[in-house]
Amino acid sequence: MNDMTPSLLDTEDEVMLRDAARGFIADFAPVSALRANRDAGRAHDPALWAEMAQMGWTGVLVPEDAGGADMGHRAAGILSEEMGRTLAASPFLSTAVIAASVLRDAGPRAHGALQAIAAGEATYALALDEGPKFAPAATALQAERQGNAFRLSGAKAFVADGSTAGRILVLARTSGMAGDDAGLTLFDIDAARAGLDRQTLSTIDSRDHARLVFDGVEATGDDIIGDLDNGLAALRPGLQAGQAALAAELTGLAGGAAAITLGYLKDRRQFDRTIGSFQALQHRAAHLWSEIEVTASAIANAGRLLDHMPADAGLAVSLAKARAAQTAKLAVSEAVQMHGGIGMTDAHDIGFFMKRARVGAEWLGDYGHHAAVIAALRGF
Amino acid sequence: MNDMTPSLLDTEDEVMLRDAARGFIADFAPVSALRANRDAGRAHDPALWAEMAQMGWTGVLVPEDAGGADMGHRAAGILSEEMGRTLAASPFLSTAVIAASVLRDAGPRAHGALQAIAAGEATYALALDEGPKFAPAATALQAERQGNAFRLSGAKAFVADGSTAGRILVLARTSGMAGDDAGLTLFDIDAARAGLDRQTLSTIDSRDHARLVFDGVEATGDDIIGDLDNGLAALRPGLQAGQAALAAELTGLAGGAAAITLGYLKDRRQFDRTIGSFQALQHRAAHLWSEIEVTASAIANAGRLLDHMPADAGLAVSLAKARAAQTAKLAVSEAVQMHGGIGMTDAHDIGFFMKRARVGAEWLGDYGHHAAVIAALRGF
Amino acid sequence: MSDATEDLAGFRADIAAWISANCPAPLLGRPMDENAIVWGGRKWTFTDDNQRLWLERAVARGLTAPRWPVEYGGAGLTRAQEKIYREEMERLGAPPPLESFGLWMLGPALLEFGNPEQKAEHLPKITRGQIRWCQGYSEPGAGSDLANVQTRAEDMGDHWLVNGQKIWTSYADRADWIFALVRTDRDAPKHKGISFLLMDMETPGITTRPIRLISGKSPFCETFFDNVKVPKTNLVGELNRGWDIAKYLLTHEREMIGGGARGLLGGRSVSQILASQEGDVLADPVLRAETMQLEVDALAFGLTMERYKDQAEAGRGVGNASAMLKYYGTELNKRRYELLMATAGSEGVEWDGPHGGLAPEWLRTKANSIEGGTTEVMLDIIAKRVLEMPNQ
Amino acid sequence: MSDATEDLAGFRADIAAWISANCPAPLLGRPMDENAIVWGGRKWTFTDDNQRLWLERAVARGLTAPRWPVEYGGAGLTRAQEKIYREEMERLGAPPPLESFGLWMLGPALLEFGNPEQKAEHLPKITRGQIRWCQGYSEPGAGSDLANVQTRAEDMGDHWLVNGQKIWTSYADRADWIFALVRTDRDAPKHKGISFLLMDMETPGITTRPIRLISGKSPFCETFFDNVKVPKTNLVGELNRGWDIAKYLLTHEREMIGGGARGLLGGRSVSQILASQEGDVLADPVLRAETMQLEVDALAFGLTMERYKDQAEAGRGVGNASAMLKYYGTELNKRRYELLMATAGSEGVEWDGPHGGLAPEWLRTKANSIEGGTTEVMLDIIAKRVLEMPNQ
Repeated sequence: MNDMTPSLLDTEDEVMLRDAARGFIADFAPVSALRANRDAGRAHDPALWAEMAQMGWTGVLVPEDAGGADMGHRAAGILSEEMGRTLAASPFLSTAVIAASVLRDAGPRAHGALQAIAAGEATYALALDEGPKFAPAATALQAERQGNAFRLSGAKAFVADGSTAGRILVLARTSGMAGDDAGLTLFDIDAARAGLDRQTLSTIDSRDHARLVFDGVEATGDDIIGDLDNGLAALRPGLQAGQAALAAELTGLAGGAAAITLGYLKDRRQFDRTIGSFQALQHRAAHLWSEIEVTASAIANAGRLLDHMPADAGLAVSLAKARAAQTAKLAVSEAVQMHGGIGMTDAHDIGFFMKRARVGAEWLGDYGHHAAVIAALRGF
Repeated sequence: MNDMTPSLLDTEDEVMLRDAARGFIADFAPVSALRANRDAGRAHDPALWAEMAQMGWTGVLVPEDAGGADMGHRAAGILSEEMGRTLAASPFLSTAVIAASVLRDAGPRAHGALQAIAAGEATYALALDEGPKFAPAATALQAERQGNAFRLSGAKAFVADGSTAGRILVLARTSGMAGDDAGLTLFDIDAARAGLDRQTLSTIDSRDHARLVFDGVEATGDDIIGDLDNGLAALRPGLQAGQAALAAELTGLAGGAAAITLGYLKDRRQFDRTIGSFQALQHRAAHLWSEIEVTASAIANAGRLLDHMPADAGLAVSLAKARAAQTAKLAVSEAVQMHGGIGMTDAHDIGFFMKRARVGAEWLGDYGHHAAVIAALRGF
Repeated sequence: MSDATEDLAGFRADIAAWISANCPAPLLGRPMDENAIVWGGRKWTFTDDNQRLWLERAVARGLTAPRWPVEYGGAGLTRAQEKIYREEMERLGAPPPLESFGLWMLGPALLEFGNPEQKAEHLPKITRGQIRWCQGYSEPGAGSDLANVQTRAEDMGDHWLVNGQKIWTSYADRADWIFALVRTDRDAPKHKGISFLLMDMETPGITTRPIRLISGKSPFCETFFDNVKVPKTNLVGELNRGWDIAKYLLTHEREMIGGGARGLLGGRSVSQILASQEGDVLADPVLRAETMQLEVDALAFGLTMERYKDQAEAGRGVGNASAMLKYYGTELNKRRYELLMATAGSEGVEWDGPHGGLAPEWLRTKANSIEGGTTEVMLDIIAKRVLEMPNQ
Repeated sequence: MSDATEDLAGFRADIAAWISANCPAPLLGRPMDENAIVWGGRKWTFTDDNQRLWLERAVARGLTAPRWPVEYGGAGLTRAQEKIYREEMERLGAPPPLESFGLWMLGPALLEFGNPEQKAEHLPKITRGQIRWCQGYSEPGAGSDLANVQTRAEDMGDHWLVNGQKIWTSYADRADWIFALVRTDRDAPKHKGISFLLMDMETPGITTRPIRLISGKSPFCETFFDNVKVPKTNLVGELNRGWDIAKYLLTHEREMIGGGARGLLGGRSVSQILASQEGDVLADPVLRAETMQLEVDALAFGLTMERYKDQAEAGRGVGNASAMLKYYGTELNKRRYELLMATAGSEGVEWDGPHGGLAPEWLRTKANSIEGGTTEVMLDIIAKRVLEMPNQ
C-alpha cells in the first residue's frame, strides 16, 4: 500500500500473543461455550469477560496510564482472529476495540471510562444504524437541544451488544438532514437512562443484538464525545478499529471452519475411501486455504496501518473487511457442503460458523460498501 | 417466459436439419478450413458460400416467393450452432440472418435483394457501431440532406464482413444528436459507391472485419429501409435475429470446444493415468456441460419466440446472447487450460475457439448490455 | 391452429373455470409459507375449513394427482394438460390442494414397479390425502453412499423382521407409512441384495426422533426399527432388486428438487422481490450485478426444466442428465437465498424479523445440494455417465 | 526511529540519487513493452545507446543482481534494501537494466548448489549480461509431469553424451547457454536419476525450432540434442540429485510468475488504467463490480507477496506455500486481462488496434496458469503437502 509499510509478519511478541490466546480460548471459550450460552439464553458469559480483563485483553487498546496494555490494533486483530476461530462471544469488539478507540481520542474526560474498560468493569455498545444496511450518514435519530441539554428521540435498528452493554455510544443528529455527513454528534450515555427502551433481537448468531428506542432520552454537553455536529470524526477511529477487528474475527472464523472441515475430510470415509482423498474436494480445500492466506495479509496490513499510520488506514481497513466478508462466506459455504447431512444438524458445530459469518458480513459495512470505498479511494 | 411458448424440443425436421448441417460442415468447413483461410489471408471461402446457397441456407430466412427456404429463426439458430462448432466462416450471419431479416420487412422493393440473398449472389454487412461497445443510439455518422439525396459522412468502427460484402446496411443520423434513439435512418447501399473507404482490420478471429469511412457517400430516398428517422425500428428485426443467431453460434462454439477437450481428456495420459480420470477435471467438465445445456435452452427459446411471437422476443434474445457470451467464455477458458501447453500453440485448433469467442462476446452487445436489457424488461 | 392446440386452449378455459369455481376465495393469492401446505394423513388437522373443502373438491376431480390414472384417483391428464393446469393454478393464485411424498415419490414408484394389489391398496389413499408417507433411504454414516444399506430385513417365513436405523426421514414423526430400502441379502455385492419395503409406522418396534437442524426446524427424523414384523406382501418389485426402484426415484427426486424454488418466493423471481422492496438496494453495483446474473441464470434454467420435461414426455428419457437439473437447480436456489439475505442486511439475520422466515429458509437451502444426492455426486454422475469420462 | 530504519532511509536517498544520476533520461517512464526489455547475451543488440549505457552503469554498481554477492557482480543488498531499490526504480520510472533467466533462475541455483568454479565461471557473465541462458525442463508429452525426463546424458568417461528433446525452452533460439534436466540413471525411480546440466548452445548437435503460439508470437522453442558432447564439469550439484535443484527452482519460479503483472500494465492496476480511459466503461454495473473485485483481490494478493517475501527473508521458508502464490497470481493475471479485453470491446480484438498489443498479451496470460506448473498441479501441491490431505 505504501513503501514504508512495516513488515506484515507477526513479531515475536505477536506470535506469543497468538499462541497464548489460542490456548486460553481453546480452554475457556471453545465452540461448545457458544452452544451453552445459546441454550441458556444468554449472549455471553461474564466470567469469560472477567478472565479477559485479567489477561489485559479488555485494555488491548487502552493507554497504559489508564491501566491498559496498549498493545495496538494488530494485537487486537490477533485476539479477534483467535476469538473468531471458536466463535468466542464477548463484548470485546464493542467495548475493547470500538469504544476504547473512540474514547482514547476523547481527551482527559474519558480517562475514567478507559480505566473502567481496561478493568473489565464497563461494557459498551455502538448505536449507529437505523436501517438494514451500514450507513452512518443516514442517521436520523434526533438530539433536540433544550437549554444545555439534549433530548434524544428515534430508533437504532441493530445494535451489537445493545441489550447487555452498560453504556451506549449513540450517533444522533444535531443539525442537517438524514444523509448529511455533517450535523451528527456522538454521545456516550448510561444505558439505564430514562426513556431508553432496549428490545433484544433474536438473531441467528446467538449474540446480543438489540433494537434501541430513544424516547426523549436526556443527554448533556458532558456526554458528547468529540465536537458537536462533528460526530463522524469522533467515531471514525472506533469504526475503523471495529471494522479491522471484525474482519480479523471473520478471517479467524474462516480458518476455524476450514480446520474443522479439513479434519472431517481426513476422517470421514465414504465409497470405501477417505473423502479427503477425492481430488475435487482437495482442489476446493486448496482454493479455500489460498483465499484465507490472501485475506490474512489484508488483516495484518490493516492492523499495521492503524498502529503506524492511522490517518492513511482507510483503504487498508476496507480492504480487510471486504476480503474477510467474502472469505468467510466461501469458507462456511464449503464447510457446510463438505460436511454433508451432519453439517445441517444443530448438533454439529459447523452451522454456528455459517450464522456468525452472515452477521459479521453485514455489520459495520458489507462487501459492496467496502469495495465501493476502495473504488473511491483508488479513483474509479 | 410465457405459458404459450411452444416446446423447446427440436422437431423432427429440426433434428434432420441439424444432422445434415453437422455432416456437411464436418466435410466442407472443419476447423482446418478456418486455419487454411487464415494462412491464405482470406476471411472466408466463396466456394463454401456457394454450397450453402445450393442447400438453401442462404435463404433460411428469405420468403419462398423470393426463392428462399423460409425455415425460420430456430432453423437459422441450428445452422449457426453447427457452424459455431467448427468455427465455419461465411457471411451467413450478416447476410442470411441480419440482412434477410431486415429486408423481408422492407416491402416489395426489397424482393430483388432477397432473391439475390437466397441465390447466394448478394452479401451484406451491417455498419452500425462507431465506438468499441455496441450502442446503436450512439450513432453519429451524418446523412446530410441535399435535395432528394443524402450525403453520408463519418466512420463505422467495427463492421463484420465489412471489407468483402457487396452491400452495406448503414445506420446514419438524419436528425437529432448522438445518443437519441430517434433521428436515425437505415440505408442499403452498394459497397462500391464512391467515397466509401473500407479498411480491413486484422482481428484475432481471422474473420472479415473492417472500419468503414464514409466521405460524402451519396444515397437516395430509394436506399432507405423503413422510414426516415425511424431506422432503429427497421433495424430491430435484423438485430434480434443476428443476436439470436450469434448466441447460437457461440453456444455451438462452446460445445465444439468442450467436445475437443473431452476427447483430449479421454486420450491424454499423465502421471501414469488418463487425465480425464482426475476428479477435479471431471467436475469442471461436468459443470461446463451443465452450463452449455442450460444455455442451449435459452438458444432454442429465442429461436422459437422469434418465429412465433417476434414482438415479444426481446427478453428471449437478450437472454440467449447474455448466456451464450458467458458460456462460451467459460468453455474456451476451460478448454485451453485443460489442454495445457499444447493448447497454447498455434498448431493446435483450440486457440481459434478462444479468439472467436471473444469477438462473438462483444459483437451485437456484450453480456453486460444484454443483462441490463433483461433487468429493464424484468422491471429492476 | 391445429386440433391439438385447439383442444388445449379449450382445456385451459375449462380448468381455469373449474379452479375459479372451486377453490375457496380466501385461499387465492396467499403466500405459500410452511403453514399453508396441506400434507394430509391420519394425524392431519386442517388450519381451516377452506383447506378441507379445496382438498375434497380436488380429490373429486382427481386433481391431487393430475397425471395418475383415473382408477387410482388421478385425473389422467396428459403432460401438456398438466402443464396448463399448473400454469392456471399459478396464474389464479390457487395453492396445491395436497402435497406429499406419496404423490411425489411412492406413487410413481408403485405405478412403475408395484403389483395390482399394491396399487389398489395404496394409491387411492395417497390421492385422497388419507395416508401420509415418508422415505427411509439414508442411514447414519452412509451419507451420499445410499447403497450402503445396513438396515436388514430377515425372511422369517410368514413375515420380514426388520432391524436397523434410518436417518433424514422427512416428517417421519407425522407420517403414517414409510417406504424404505432394506438389505435382504448380506452376501451380495453392495447394490444387489437391497429390497424396497413398505411399513406402517404404527407397527410395534418403530420409533422416531426429530433431528433439530441449523435452521431451528425439525423436518427430518431418525427412525429406529427394533424387531419390526412386516407382512411379506409389503415388498415392492423383485426381491433384492430394490436398488432399481431407488435409482428410478432418485432421478425423479432430483428433477423435483432441482425445480424447487418454492417457499417464500412463491412464483416470484428474486428480482421481482427486490424491485418491490423499499429502498433501492440494487443501487449497489455489486448486488445489482449479482441480481442480474441470477435473473439470467434462473430464466435459462427455468426453460431448461421445461425442455427436459418435454423431452421426458416425448418418451426420450432424461436419464442421468437429471443429475444436472438437481445440481444446477439447487445451486441456483442457494444463490437466490444468499442474495436475499445480502439485500435484507441486518434485518435478514433475525430469526423472526421483518423478512419473516427468511433466515430459516436460507439455512434450509443449504441442504438442497446435499439431500437427494450431493452436488459432488451429481457432478460425478454427469462426468462418468453422461460424459463417459474414464475411471483411470 | 531505530538505527535500522534510519539506515534504510539513508539508503533510499542514496539509491534514488544514484538512479536519477545514472539512468539516461529518455528511458525514464517509458512503457515496459516487449521491445524495452534488455535480455543481453552474445547475440544481443541494444535498441539504442541509452540502454547500453544504463546497463553498463548498473553493472558497475552491481545492480543487475542487487542481492548477489559483490564478488560475482552483485550489490550484496539486504532484502529490505532491495525492496527499497525496486520501489525507487518504480517511483522514478527507471526500467530494469537487465532481465534474464540467468538472473532469475540459474544464478540462484548456482549460488545454492554450484561449486566455486561454476560460480566464478558463470555468475559474473550473467550479471554483466554477457551470456543469456534458457531453461530446458519440459519434454514433449510430459506436460505437468516434469520428472518424466527422457532426455538422457550417458557418462562417456571424459564427457556426457546428451540425446533427446526439450520443449518450451524460452527464447532458446536467442540464448547462449541452456540449463537442463537430463536423465543420468534410467533404472532409478522417476525422481531419482535426474541430473542438472549446463550446455553451451553452440555445442555441435544442439538445434532449436521456435514454436508459434496462439498469440502469434514465438517466445518458446523446441530444442533437440543429437549426440551432444558436454564436459563432465558442467554437472551442477550431485549426480542423480538434479530433482532437488529443479524443485528449488520451481518454487523460485512460482513466486516469480505469481507476482508477474508486468507487460502492458507496468506498475499500474487495472482500475487505474480503466479510470484513465475515455468513456465511462465502468458505468456498466457488471464491469464495475468485476473491476472492484479485481482491485480488492489484487491489493490483497500484493500484500501477500510482500508477506511471503518477508517470511522467506526471515529465514522461515515459504516452501510448498509458493504453490499458492503461483496459483493465485496467475489466475489473477488472467482475470486482469479478461477485464481489460472486456472493457476494450471491439477495439481489443484487433491484433494491432488502439490498445496496442493487448490481444497478444491477453492470449499470453493464458499460459501463466500452465507454465511453471499448472494451476491443477499447484492445487494438488497445496492439498497434499500443505494441507496434508490423504491419497486414499
